[in-house]
Amino acid sequence: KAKPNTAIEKLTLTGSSTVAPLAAEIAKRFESLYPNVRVDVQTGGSSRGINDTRSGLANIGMASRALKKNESELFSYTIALDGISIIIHQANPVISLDKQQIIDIYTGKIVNWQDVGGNDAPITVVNKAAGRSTLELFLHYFGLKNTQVKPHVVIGDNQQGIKTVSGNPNAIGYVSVGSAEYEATHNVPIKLLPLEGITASVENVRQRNFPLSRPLNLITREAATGIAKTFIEFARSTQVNDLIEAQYFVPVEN
Amino acid sequence: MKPLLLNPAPAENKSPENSYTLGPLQSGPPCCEPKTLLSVKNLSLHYGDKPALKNISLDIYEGCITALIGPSGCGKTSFLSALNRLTDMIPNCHVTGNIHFNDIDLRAPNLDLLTLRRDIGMIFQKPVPFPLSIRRNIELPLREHGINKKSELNATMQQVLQDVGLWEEVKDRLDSPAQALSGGQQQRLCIARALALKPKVLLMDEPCSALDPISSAVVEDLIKRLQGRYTIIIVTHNLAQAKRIANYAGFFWVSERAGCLIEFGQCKQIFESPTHELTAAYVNGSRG
Amino acid sequence: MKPLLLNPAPAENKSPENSYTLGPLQSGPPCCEPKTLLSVKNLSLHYGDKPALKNISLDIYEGCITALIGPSGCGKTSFLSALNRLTDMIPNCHVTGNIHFNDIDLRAPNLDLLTLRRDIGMIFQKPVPFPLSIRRNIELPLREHGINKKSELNATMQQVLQDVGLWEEVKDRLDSPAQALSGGQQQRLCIARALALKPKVLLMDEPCSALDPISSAVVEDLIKRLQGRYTIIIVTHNLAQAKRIANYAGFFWVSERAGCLIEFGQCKQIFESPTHELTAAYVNGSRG
Amino acid sequence: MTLLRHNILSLSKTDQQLSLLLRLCALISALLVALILGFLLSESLPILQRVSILNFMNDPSWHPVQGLYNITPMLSATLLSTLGALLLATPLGIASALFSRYYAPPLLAAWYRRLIELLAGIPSVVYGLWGLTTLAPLVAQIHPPGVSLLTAILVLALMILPTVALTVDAALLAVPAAYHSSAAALGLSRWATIRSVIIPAAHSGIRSGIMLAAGRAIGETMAVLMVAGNVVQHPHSLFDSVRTLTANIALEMSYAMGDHRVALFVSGLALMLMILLLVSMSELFKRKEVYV
Amino acid sequence: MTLLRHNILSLSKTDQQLSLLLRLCALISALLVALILGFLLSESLPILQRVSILNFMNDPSWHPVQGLYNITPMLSATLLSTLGALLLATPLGIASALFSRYYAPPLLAAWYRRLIELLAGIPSVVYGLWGLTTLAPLVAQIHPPGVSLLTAILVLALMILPTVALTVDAALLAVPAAYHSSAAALGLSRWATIRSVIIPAAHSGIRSGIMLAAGRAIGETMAVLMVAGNVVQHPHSLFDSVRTLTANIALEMSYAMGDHRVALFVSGLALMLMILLLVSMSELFKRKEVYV
Ligand SMILES: Nc1ncnc2c1ncn2[C@@H]1O[C@H](COP(=O)(O)OP(=O)(O)OP(=O)(O)O)[C@@H](O)[C@H]1O
Ligand SMILES: Nc1ncnc2c1ncn2[C@@H]1O[C@H](COP(=O)(O)OP(=O)(O)OP(=O)(O)O)[C@@H](O)[C@H]1O
Ligand SMILES: [Mg+2]
Ligand SMILES: [Mg+2]
Repeated sequence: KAKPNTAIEKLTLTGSSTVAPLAAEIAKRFESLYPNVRVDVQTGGSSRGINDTRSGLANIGMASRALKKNESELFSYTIALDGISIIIHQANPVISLDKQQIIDIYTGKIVNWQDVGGNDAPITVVNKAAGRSTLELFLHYFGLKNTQVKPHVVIGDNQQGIKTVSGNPNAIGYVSVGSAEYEATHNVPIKLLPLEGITASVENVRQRNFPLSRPLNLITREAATGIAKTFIEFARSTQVNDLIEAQYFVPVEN
Repeated sequence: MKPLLLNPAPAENKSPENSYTLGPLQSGPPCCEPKTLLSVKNLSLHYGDKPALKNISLDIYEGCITALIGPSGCGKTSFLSALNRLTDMIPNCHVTGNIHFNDIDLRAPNLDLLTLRRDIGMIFQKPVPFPLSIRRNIELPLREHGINKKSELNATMQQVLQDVGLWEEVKDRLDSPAQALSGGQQQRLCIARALALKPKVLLMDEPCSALDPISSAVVEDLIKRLQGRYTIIIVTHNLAQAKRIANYAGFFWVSERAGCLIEFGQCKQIFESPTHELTAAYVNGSRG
Repeated sequence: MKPLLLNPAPAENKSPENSYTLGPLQSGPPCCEPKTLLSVKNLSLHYGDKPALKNISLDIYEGCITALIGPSGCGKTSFLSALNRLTDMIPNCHVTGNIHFNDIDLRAPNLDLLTLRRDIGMIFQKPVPFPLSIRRNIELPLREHGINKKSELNATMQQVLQDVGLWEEVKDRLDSPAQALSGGQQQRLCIARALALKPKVLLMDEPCSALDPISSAVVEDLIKRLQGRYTIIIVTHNLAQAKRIANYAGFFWVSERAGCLIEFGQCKQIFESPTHELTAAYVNGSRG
Repeated sequence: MTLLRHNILSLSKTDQQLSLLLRLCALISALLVALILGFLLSESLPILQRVSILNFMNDPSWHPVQGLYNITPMLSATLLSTLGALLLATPLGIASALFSRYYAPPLLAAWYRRLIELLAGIPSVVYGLWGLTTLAPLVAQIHPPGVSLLTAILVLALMILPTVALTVDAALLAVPAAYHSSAAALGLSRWATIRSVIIPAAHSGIRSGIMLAAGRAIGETMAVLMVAGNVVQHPHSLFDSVRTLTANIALEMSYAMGDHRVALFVSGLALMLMILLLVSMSELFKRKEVYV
Repeated sequence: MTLLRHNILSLSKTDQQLSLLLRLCALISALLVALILGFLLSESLPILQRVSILNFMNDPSWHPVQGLYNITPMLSATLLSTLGALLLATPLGIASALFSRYYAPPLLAAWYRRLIELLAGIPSVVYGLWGLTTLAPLVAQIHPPGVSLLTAILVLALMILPTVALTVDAALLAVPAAYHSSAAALGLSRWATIRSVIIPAAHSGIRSGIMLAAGRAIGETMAVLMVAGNVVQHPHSLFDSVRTLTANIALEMSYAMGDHRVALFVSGLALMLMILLLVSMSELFKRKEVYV
């Protein structure tokens, strides 16, 4: 796509709102290294990223999940890992929930913390808005359909989720491990619940131990070439680890 | 005091000729024994730095009609406004001096202005009907002062409209906007509105200026009928009228850019044997 | 016509006594040979369904002063408004009949109203100074009609303010808001504002009603000086004044709830030998 | 009363040019509205050919990915939050204006007015953040989840309060001073003057203020998105989480594709229809204004 | 002129109760503003203890993750887009109001006013979508990338036009009819009447309208986010992509943490300061209003 003869080369990235801020930071650094390249990062969700890549609207797509079967003609490059952690309020005495309990809570079969060993208080279920890859990953892991989930609150992004849970002692929600861990260690009253006995932490995601995690991918239509290839290689290199960690994602270990 | 204006008009009063009667004349304090109701001492009034009135002192006698005359801009309106404290509402207006109303200090800062203004009614030089219907214009102040019975309201309205000679002209359009009335009709409506409250003192700022001779005569008759029961201060440019109706008269003049009271006394004396030459010139020079 | 009001006042005119002179009297068409300037035929006027004027026909003669008299609400203001087409601006007002001004059909739908209203000036019953300074109130219409020279504007302003006897009172506060003037001062300002445009016809709706005898005399003198050069229609409730200044007079009355013209003729005839008994009653019964 | 419009035929030359210019401006504005409406319609059309309008009313739920398009819960949420906010903000806004105009001492009034102007300029994100972190936990203490119809109403009311207050204030200022002195001379109390004379005289300004505020409340997105909870359901109480039409568009537009995307445009269209309804209703309201 | 406020001491009983009530309302409003300001301040404080205010002005760029916090590009973007929108919308809005009040035939005027009210109710998301899909490609044909300061100005202008138009319209309606007839009797053309009499008389309403519109333009988020392009840079031309402060908060708040997040709150505070400045400036503007 990139025209080699023009002085300025343009690279368009679209897709996951989880990856986009990271990609934008990487792009800024990339631009400072390659002054004749302009990288334009637009958000819009993983599906848009894949769609735009397919249609050629974007040079590179961003997706916060692995490619599905019907997308296998595309090429994906993992640049970082992200985990999803179940979070509850710090004041909540519950210390762990098993998979079935979480399913029952999210499908409205359990409506009171008493039934899972907590206080006598109604549960506030916080769900993500439809279409977010966090939601897709969550549903996929627990084998749920969105229509089955009976949320009390629907949120758009991680911060909204953390604020909602931290402001409501009886709420349960799920957000990125990175941001949850950061907030939990910075005086925000939330608590990360272990999953299948494994502590929800960045470290465990890095070790690829944590069951509810996902890759953050860059997608191309054909095997990356030219400036797109350079960008992808740059994004996967250790040169950007600080950026990845700054956003509480986990760099891939090459 | 018997509720004077609330007597429903007797049936025979409905004929146009005597539609503005007030019922039988009652005896008030006679005018020949003056009893001071309002006493003004050293009143001065400034708009910003500009003086408008300087050292006015006069007494208004109960039950009498006092006419104020003088050239345009000499402070007659300002004087009236000071009496019912409307001057409080003009941002840069400062008043000094004393005004007493039956021993009440009208310039006291904690005076109840609502009662004061109910007791001292005012009719403005430019009539200002509210943007409401004719009926509501009269009912509004009555309702605010606690009269809510429909029949009483209607009776009062009809009575005061008859008193000012407006009833026949508007009786079949009481619910149309008051602002669509002619100039003279608006003037009379505003007089009726003030009358409805039966104030003790009535300040009238040129009540007949927009009126034709017939309506003017009606209002003049009305004022004379009120004499003895109401205390009336009337600003008028019609010297003949002042001579006809007033018991006392005050003559204002502008000297050194501020209004001052040149002469005050019995009406007859002011017009027939003025002591001050300015007064003499003014009352004679007029072609009124 | 010589620019009459633009002559800067001679220095000796600045003394207060004759500050309202108009310069030497010029001869206009004499009033004894009446030449019709405005001819009104079968004029009727309705507000919504309500008739306000019915079948008015009269001629206004050039250079003469025509007085209109009649009781309140008889349609005098409505009649004046029809002449300069201000009735167009009242949403539910319908006019029928003919008005001709020097053979121009004033009711023609494509008439240039701006020129019409410049030629036929009007002074309202209630003075309405604009929310501007005194100076701007007078300059605004002048500027709009193409006079922009500072010196010319100032000269005209001074002249017209002197003409109405307001100059001495306001000359040191020309830039203060016009709405802070007294009632009579506002009235005179509005007269001055209309005079500044030197209209051919001047419609005056009770120009002296808010004026004290002195200012009233000034304005009356002014009107008489304008006679012969301007054509003036004046509505007045002061019959004595009408008698003093008018050449012709028309008497309006309300019959069957609509205003109609009872009698029209030479002023002298109307006041001294009225043909209609209503007129006789009105001109004699008044105590004006 | 609009007086000048009756003599359209007699315009001076400047006036004629100006009239033309204004007509052009007006035409442009009209065209732009038409364009936006056309845009919404053209984007909505594809689905309306396949899915009946009734589906948007009768489908069991809003799950556009599964082809279920019931937008009525969001319509009711939008309507309720707007109405609630108006119910709160209109009296408060009018009270604010009355306070600063007629009851406060001049200096306080000036400061107070500045405060309200400041309130008018606070961006919706800030309102949203404040609502989410401060207001929602408070509401949650009464009844979880905290983010709810009530929270949305409160935040919206706060946002539109300055709109009402400033418009009404301007309208009050335009009321002729003579009404005040006439009323005072009749011994009317300040409140009676305001209620019976000033408010009728300033009626149209107040109506404008409410219209503007309603428009802003209906159209507000960011703040509501943060504090309303965004669950698609007909609320049964003030403490239920709801999703407004605008929040729905903002939440889902970024990833919606195909029919889902089109369905979002349909909800935009529904919003416009609602506003049209509101405008017409307010016209009816105006007609009733008589001299009583 | 506010006449009634000078006799504060003499209130009837209803008036006293009412005065109390209004004072309470006013206090509540004031408290809420204080709360929001306090909220912003308390959220901003942590960083202001570590990073000097000057950093927000002098840092080489806005890279909060790297500790670079220059918000001036976003300040200038906000300022420019607001000013641009006001420059377009104020004359158009006033023209709209004048047209519908004085130049349009009554029926057309009524319809036109309804149209403007409709425009006032279109939600910002719809404006944003329209701007993105219709306007931006048009702008891109003149100069890529299409999403730019110009697009933002155009969309904002369209959004605030009804605010100006409706407020001014209400103010015009409140001008006493006697001014119209007096002016007409002096042979003033309609335009002269409007310019020299009506506009001065309706001055405060017009000012209110502009203030409200400015507030809305500064605070608008969604629409600007969609059409401004969001590149953090001082624009060198109208076609440059820019990021406003509100867009910045909306974009980054969702993932910002630690100092970055606090920096966003600081930019919210900067926004409020800007509005304060604007309000004070408009006060100055008011002071100059004299009788000339
Ligand atoms: N805008 C209006 N709408 C409806 N009726 C009106 C309107 N203006 C005047 N009228 C009515 O038309 C009649 C004539 O009014 P007009 O103002 O012409 O009287 P006028 O002779 O000037 O009286 P005045 O001497 O009191 O000024 C009156 O009955 C009045 O109530
Ligand atoms: N609100 C005001 N601000 C400043 N000056 C004023 C104000 N009202 C009146 N004045 C001035 O004060 C003086 C007295 O005014 P006032 O209205 O009392 O006169 P008046 O005797 O009623 O005159 P008129 O007979 O013309 O009504 C005048 O010179 C007037 O210009
Ligand atoms: Mg006076
Ligand atoms: Mg009249």
